[in-house]
Amino acid sequence: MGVLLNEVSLSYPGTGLVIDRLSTEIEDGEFIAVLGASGCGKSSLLNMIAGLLAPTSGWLEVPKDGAAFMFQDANLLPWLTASENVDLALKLAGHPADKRGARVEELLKLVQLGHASNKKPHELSGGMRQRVALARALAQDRQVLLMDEPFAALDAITRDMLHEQLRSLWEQTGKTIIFVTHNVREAIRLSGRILVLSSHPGRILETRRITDELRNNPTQAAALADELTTILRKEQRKHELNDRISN
Amino acid sequence: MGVLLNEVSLSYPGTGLVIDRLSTEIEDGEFIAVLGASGCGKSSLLNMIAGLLAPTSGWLEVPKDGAAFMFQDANLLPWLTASENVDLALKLAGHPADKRGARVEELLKLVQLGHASNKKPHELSGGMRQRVALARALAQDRQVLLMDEPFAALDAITRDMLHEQLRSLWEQTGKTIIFVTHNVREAIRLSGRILVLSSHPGRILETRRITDELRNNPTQAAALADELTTILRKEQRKHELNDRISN
Amino acid sequence: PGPNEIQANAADKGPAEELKIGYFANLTHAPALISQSKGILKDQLDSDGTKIESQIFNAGPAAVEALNSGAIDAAYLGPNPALNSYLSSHGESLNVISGVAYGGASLVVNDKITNPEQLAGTNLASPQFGGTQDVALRNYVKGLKLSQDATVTPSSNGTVAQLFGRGEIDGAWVPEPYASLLVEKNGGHRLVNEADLWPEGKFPTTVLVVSKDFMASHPETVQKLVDANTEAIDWLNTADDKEKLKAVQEALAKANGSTFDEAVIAAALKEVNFSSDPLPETYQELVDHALAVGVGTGGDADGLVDTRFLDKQER
Amino acid sequence: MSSMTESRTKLKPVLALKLRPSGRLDALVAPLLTVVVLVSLWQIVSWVSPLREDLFPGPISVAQKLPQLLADGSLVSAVGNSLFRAVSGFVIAVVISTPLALLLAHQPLLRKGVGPLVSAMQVLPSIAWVPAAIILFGLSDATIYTVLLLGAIPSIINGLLSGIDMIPSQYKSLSKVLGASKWEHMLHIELPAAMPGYVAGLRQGWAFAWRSLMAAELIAVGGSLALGVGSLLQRGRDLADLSLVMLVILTILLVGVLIELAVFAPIERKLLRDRGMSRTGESNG
Amino acid sequence: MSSMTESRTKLKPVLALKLRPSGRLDALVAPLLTVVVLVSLWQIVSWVSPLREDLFPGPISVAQKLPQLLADGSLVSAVGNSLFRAVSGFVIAVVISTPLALLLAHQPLLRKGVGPLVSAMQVLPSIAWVPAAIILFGLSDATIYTVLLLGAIPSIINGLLSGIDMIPSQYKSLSKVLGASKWEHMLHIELPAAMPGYVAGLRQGWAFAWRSLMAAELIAVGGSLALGVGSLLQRGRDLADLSLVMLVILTILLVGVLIELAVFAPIERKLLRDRGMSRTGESNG
Ligand SMILES: Nc1ncnc2c1ncn2[C@@H]1O[C@H](COP(=O)(O)OP(=O)(O)OP(=O)(O)O)[C@@H](O)[C@H]1O
Ligand SMILES: Nc1ncnc2c1ncn2[C@@H]1O[C@H](COP(=O)(O)OP(=O)(O)OP(=O)(O)O)[C@@H](O)[C@H]1O
Ligand SMILES: [Mg+2]
Ligand SMILES: [Mg+2]
Repeated sequence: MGVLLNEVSLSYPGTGLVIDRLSTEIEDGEFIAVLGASGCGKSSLLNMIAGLLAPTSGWLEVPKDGAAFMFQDANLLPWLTASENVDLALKLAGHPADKRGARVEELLKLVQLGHASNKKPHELSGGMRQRVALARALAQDRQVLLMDEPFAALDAITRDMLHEQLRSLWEQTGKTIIFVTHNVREAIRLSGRILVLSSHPGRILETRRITDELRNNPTQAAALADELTTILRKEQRKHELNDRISN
Repeated sequence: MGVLLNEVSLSYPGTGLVIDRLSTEIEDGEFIAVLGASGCGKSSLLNMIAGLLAPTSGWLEVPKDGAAFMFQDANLLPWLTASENVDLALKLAGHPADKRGARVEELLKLVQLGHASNKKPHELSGGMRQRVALARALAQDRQVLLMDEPFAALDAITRDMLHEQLRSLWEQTGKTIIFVTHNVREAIRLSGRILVLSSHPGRILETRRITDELRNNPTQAAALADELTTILRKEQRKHELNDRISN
Repeated sequence: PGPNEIQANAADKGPAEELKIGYFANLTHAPALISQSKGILKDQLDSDGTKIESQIFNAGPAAVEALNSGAIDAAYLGPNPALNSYLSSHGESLNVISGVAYGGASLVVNDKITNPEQLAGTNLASPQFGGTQDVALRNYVKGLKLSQDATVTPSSNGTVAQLFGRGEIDGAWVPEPYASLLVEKNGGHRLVNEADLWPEGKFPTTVLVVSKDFMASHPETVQKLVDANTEAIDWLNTADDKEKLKAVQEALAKANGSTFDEAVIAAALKEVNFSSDPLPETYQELVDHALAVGVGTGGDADGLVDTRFLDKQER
Repeated sequence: MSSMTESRTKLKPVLALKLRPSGRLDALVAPLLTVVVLVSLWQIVSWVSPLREDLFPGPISVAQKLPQLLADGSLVSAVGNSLFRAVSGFVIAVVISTPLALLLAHQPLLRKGVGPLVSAMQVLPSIAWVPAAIILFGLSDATIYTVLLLGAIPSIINGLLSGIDMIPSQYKSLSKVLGASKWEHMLHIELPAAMPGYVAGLRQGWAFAWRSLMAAELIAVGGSLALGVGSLLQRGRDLADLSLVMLVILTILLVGVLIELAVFAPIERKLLRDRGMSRTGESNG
Repeated sequence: MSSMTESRTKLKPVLALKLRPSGRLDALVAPLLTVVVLVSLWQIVSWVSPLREDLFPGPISVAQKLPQLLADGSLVSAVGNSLFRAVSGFVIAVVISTPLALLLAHQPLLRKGVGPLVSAMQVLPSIAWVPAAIILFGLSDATIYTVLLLGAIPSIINGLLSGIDMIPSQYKSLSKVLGASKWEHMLHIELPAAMPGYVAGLRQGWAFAWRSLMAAELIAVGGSLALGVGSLLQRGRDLADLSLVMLVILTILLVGVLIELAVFAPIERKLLRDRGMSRTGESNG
């Protein structure tokens, strides 16, 4: 029930290749982090896995029931309250009405929004909206969970807490999680494998397995973080040079 | 030309106090970072300073020509390209047409989007949109610059680069900058003073001055970061307890 | 009996259960109004148990459409809508079975115009394109061979009065009571009375038509309708002026809340004659006039008028 | 503390907002005031105007017409009949157009083929349908409803279609991700998201329905067809009775204002408030 | 590599999209096809129908009417006259309504007072204005334009107003932060942001304009006023000539379809594409 990408390429009308012949196999139950510069094609990749975007060439194999997706912007429906937004996901997943109420409450508590369940999206702060979106993504309860910068708008403390929740959810359910982040440390802390993407076009620049041992060893973790940052910085610098030459 | 807040309180219709008698004086040319848990009222505070929201009680004094504001969501106009979005800010600030072109290009280059100037917002990635919003905020060229989590959607490398740009801009222009961030280290790295807000209601929990000396001393900086994190964590825990009791 | 009648008898289904009849709330439809308000038609039909449903129209086209759809069986109409429908259906839609009113249309002009030559270059109105008065006006103007053409603008009766009152048009060829309204209320005078242009002053203004289908199925009922019409006309022609005026006023007010005042109606009643004579010989002339002034496509009006019910009456 | 200079501005609580009379009241008082002003103007103009009374009746002479029409009950029953037809016809039109619009929205080829025709039907004047309707349905309410429906349906379809077109594509992605079936997508995402455009279309559809009704009511009265406001208007024109015409116009306007204030404005206000927006100048509290 | 089982799905490039004929062509072919299908149906029904030829003319007998009308030039000149009046009137209506709508949007009290009246005026049938227009302007094009404008203006105002109401409040904040004056706000933010709703309103406004024109053209059928399509339609009814009525209806539909395909659809498509949306079923490439 993992995800398989085979020579997947993508370009938008009028752009060059955004993703270039990307291949990788993500096994069932893996926890993958995707790192890469802004605009390198991470969201596009998730969109393809979610089936929202067809590749320009190549193919992907995904579980037939699709994937739960937490969008980069919260993408809440503005006419529904926080709890109705979460409830909708449960309803569309076919849960009966009488069981949904308790689950919605539970999920909102999980993201620490028990008190805001009756608020409309426009009455929520940016971070609260993101957490509602997280609750909704969890409500979908699919085997594959795609998350596009799920914690970007959150403060460090809330983020820490949600990290723990996510980790324990993964351990309990054995979901396949693919999440995009800008935070190298977050990637090391949570994932079992990190994919680093290059940009223009997006290819896999680097793959790193994260063992529990490495994760729990601050020195090693810090070293890996430094190393990945250096890789990313080098990649970025290359582009700056290209830019300067082409301009 | 700074900003003065006097016993400013705010509540939305149907909410309790979001901000409670907050008073502070921000001097001309100060670089202030605002930290606080998600939903504590940081964006609301900036909205009041920008004059978009009237306080429920108390008063503020701000420069008459208002403040440049970079919103938490990019808030780009979807029918304009990246460069037109930036250009609009210049146009509305009264710059003549013939001088704007070059300035727009310069600003987009500054945020490393020289190549994307003709793209519409829906053709940009999340981080790219945020950078266009940053370019637009800089285009406004007011004495006071308000920024609501300006770098949240950016990767570490781009963020680093923009930190430097912002610092040097501040040094050159002597603007008053008030920026909201979730990143304690970012706050220490950039600002001259950090305000930590409590939540429900938002009050100033802690004020810290950051000297250049502290900033450039990694150990001291790390210690301060830890200390602030602890303060924030304690505040958060208090609420959790309250939540658990009230539920 | 003629071939027509044999065919009709073949489909005879006896008296109808219901007679649906349409007319306008116009002065020239007075026999219909009187026949309703005095219960003349009802008395005629009661013996057969035929019920009456009456429908008030604003204009001929809708009445003809209703007749064609079977929504009404008989109607009081101007001769031109009847003629137009007869021609376009190649004689299949309806027949004129009796006359109702003749005369009562005039060219009313403002006081600056005193003789027909002065119509050159004027702006004249008629109530309806291709209608009886419209054709008459066009024909008349054509016959004058004016140095400069007069414009003919068809517009509805009410609008014509408004336009004349405002001086937008110099004259109008309209039926009663609008001609009288222009004279009594708007300072116009009759330059031409249409009656002067026809032999004996007789030209149809309103006729009674019935759909061919209905006529074939229920000749008895049609006969009673014609009888009632004649009775109403007789009443109108014998009643004294005051009584007549009162009855017509009341019937009009009941039908559409008419607010024309007495002077107008009284003047109009003097201009209109009621008669069951369908004036069969005039129709071909109407068609030819219309064709001559470029309205419609012409055709043969033969067989439009079916006088067999009137003929039976005389026996 | 720095003193106020002209280059600084002091932001204070907006008390004015709280002191203002309630918006609800305003919403009734303001139109009433407008009407009073307009009527006074009209009276003045009619005094000043050199036109004859019967060509340009003033408000007083129009008002004098009222008792008579009220006495014989024709005005009240005409308004009642027309309103009943318009409302029931409009409801039918909504029930028919909504699924049609959804169908068009989800069948691209059908939309390409039929969509332009729907827009074209909007420009077809109502009387164009009258002959066909009479021939099909005779002089019955069915004829009137046919004309009304053919007037209102295209407009509502277009309203909903343009509402649906304006749905941000991210909602469509969401619906796909949540695994909504086509029906669920329509019900839970498409319809609510298109609501503001839809209501704008409904308002226009109502206008079309009412105007088509007026045209249909000119066909005939009495017998099988009850008197409506349209017939009354035509009667005024036929009798060259401008006071009656004005009275009917005022009645129609009154009905229009009431429907707007009682139905469309509150719906729109609620929809906007639900989305954190507000009609210009109204606070969304 | 895992083999395909029924619980997995393979996502591949959507080649179909590229093989499809161009959308532009489709947009012409599909309506044409619809018309062909409808006309064939009509012919068949007219063969089968028991109704007399003059009551239900088939396409052939309608077509036979055409040469005559083309020969005397009346159809072409009527369409020309009406189209000229409608287009010029519509342009005037847009020019008048746009600032009025902006004014209403920015003057809350005015809007509360006049807004409901504007909506009510939408439901006033065009012929209601005829007597008044005649009093003011007599039998001139001015009368026709008055009726047309009074029909179209309220609808366009309402369209723009509801477009403006739906502007997300964050754009208003942006405009305030950028220091836009009221004018700049209208020009640079309000109008473009309200554009989709505005265009929907314009389409309805065009329908109102054209239909009001038809009603106005009935005031006088030819004569001192140039013959229009509305007059021609009435002439068909007056002469009990349903072939002529049908022909005029078809002409009006054709004009409507052409205006839709040539004006409104492209504008709407561009607006939506600019915002990264697309009409349902069309790809926004
Ligand atoms: N329009 C509104 N109506 C009602 N409540 C609101 C509204 N806007 C914000 N709030 C409430 O005010 C509080 C503060 O919101 P604010 O957006 O200022 O938070 P924040 O500190 O910026 O949070 P974040 O870091 O998540 O962006 C939240 O509890 C939110 O629910
Ligand atoms: N609809 C579109 N049309 C054209 N180009 C697009 C479109 N969507 C994305 N792009 C381009 O594709 C590239 C990748 O975008 P994507 O959103 O996948 O980036 P990302 O890695 O998620 O970036 P970020 O970290 O900033 O969110 C960008 O250069 C962007 O400009
Ligand atoms: Mg992204
Ligand atoms: Mg915020």
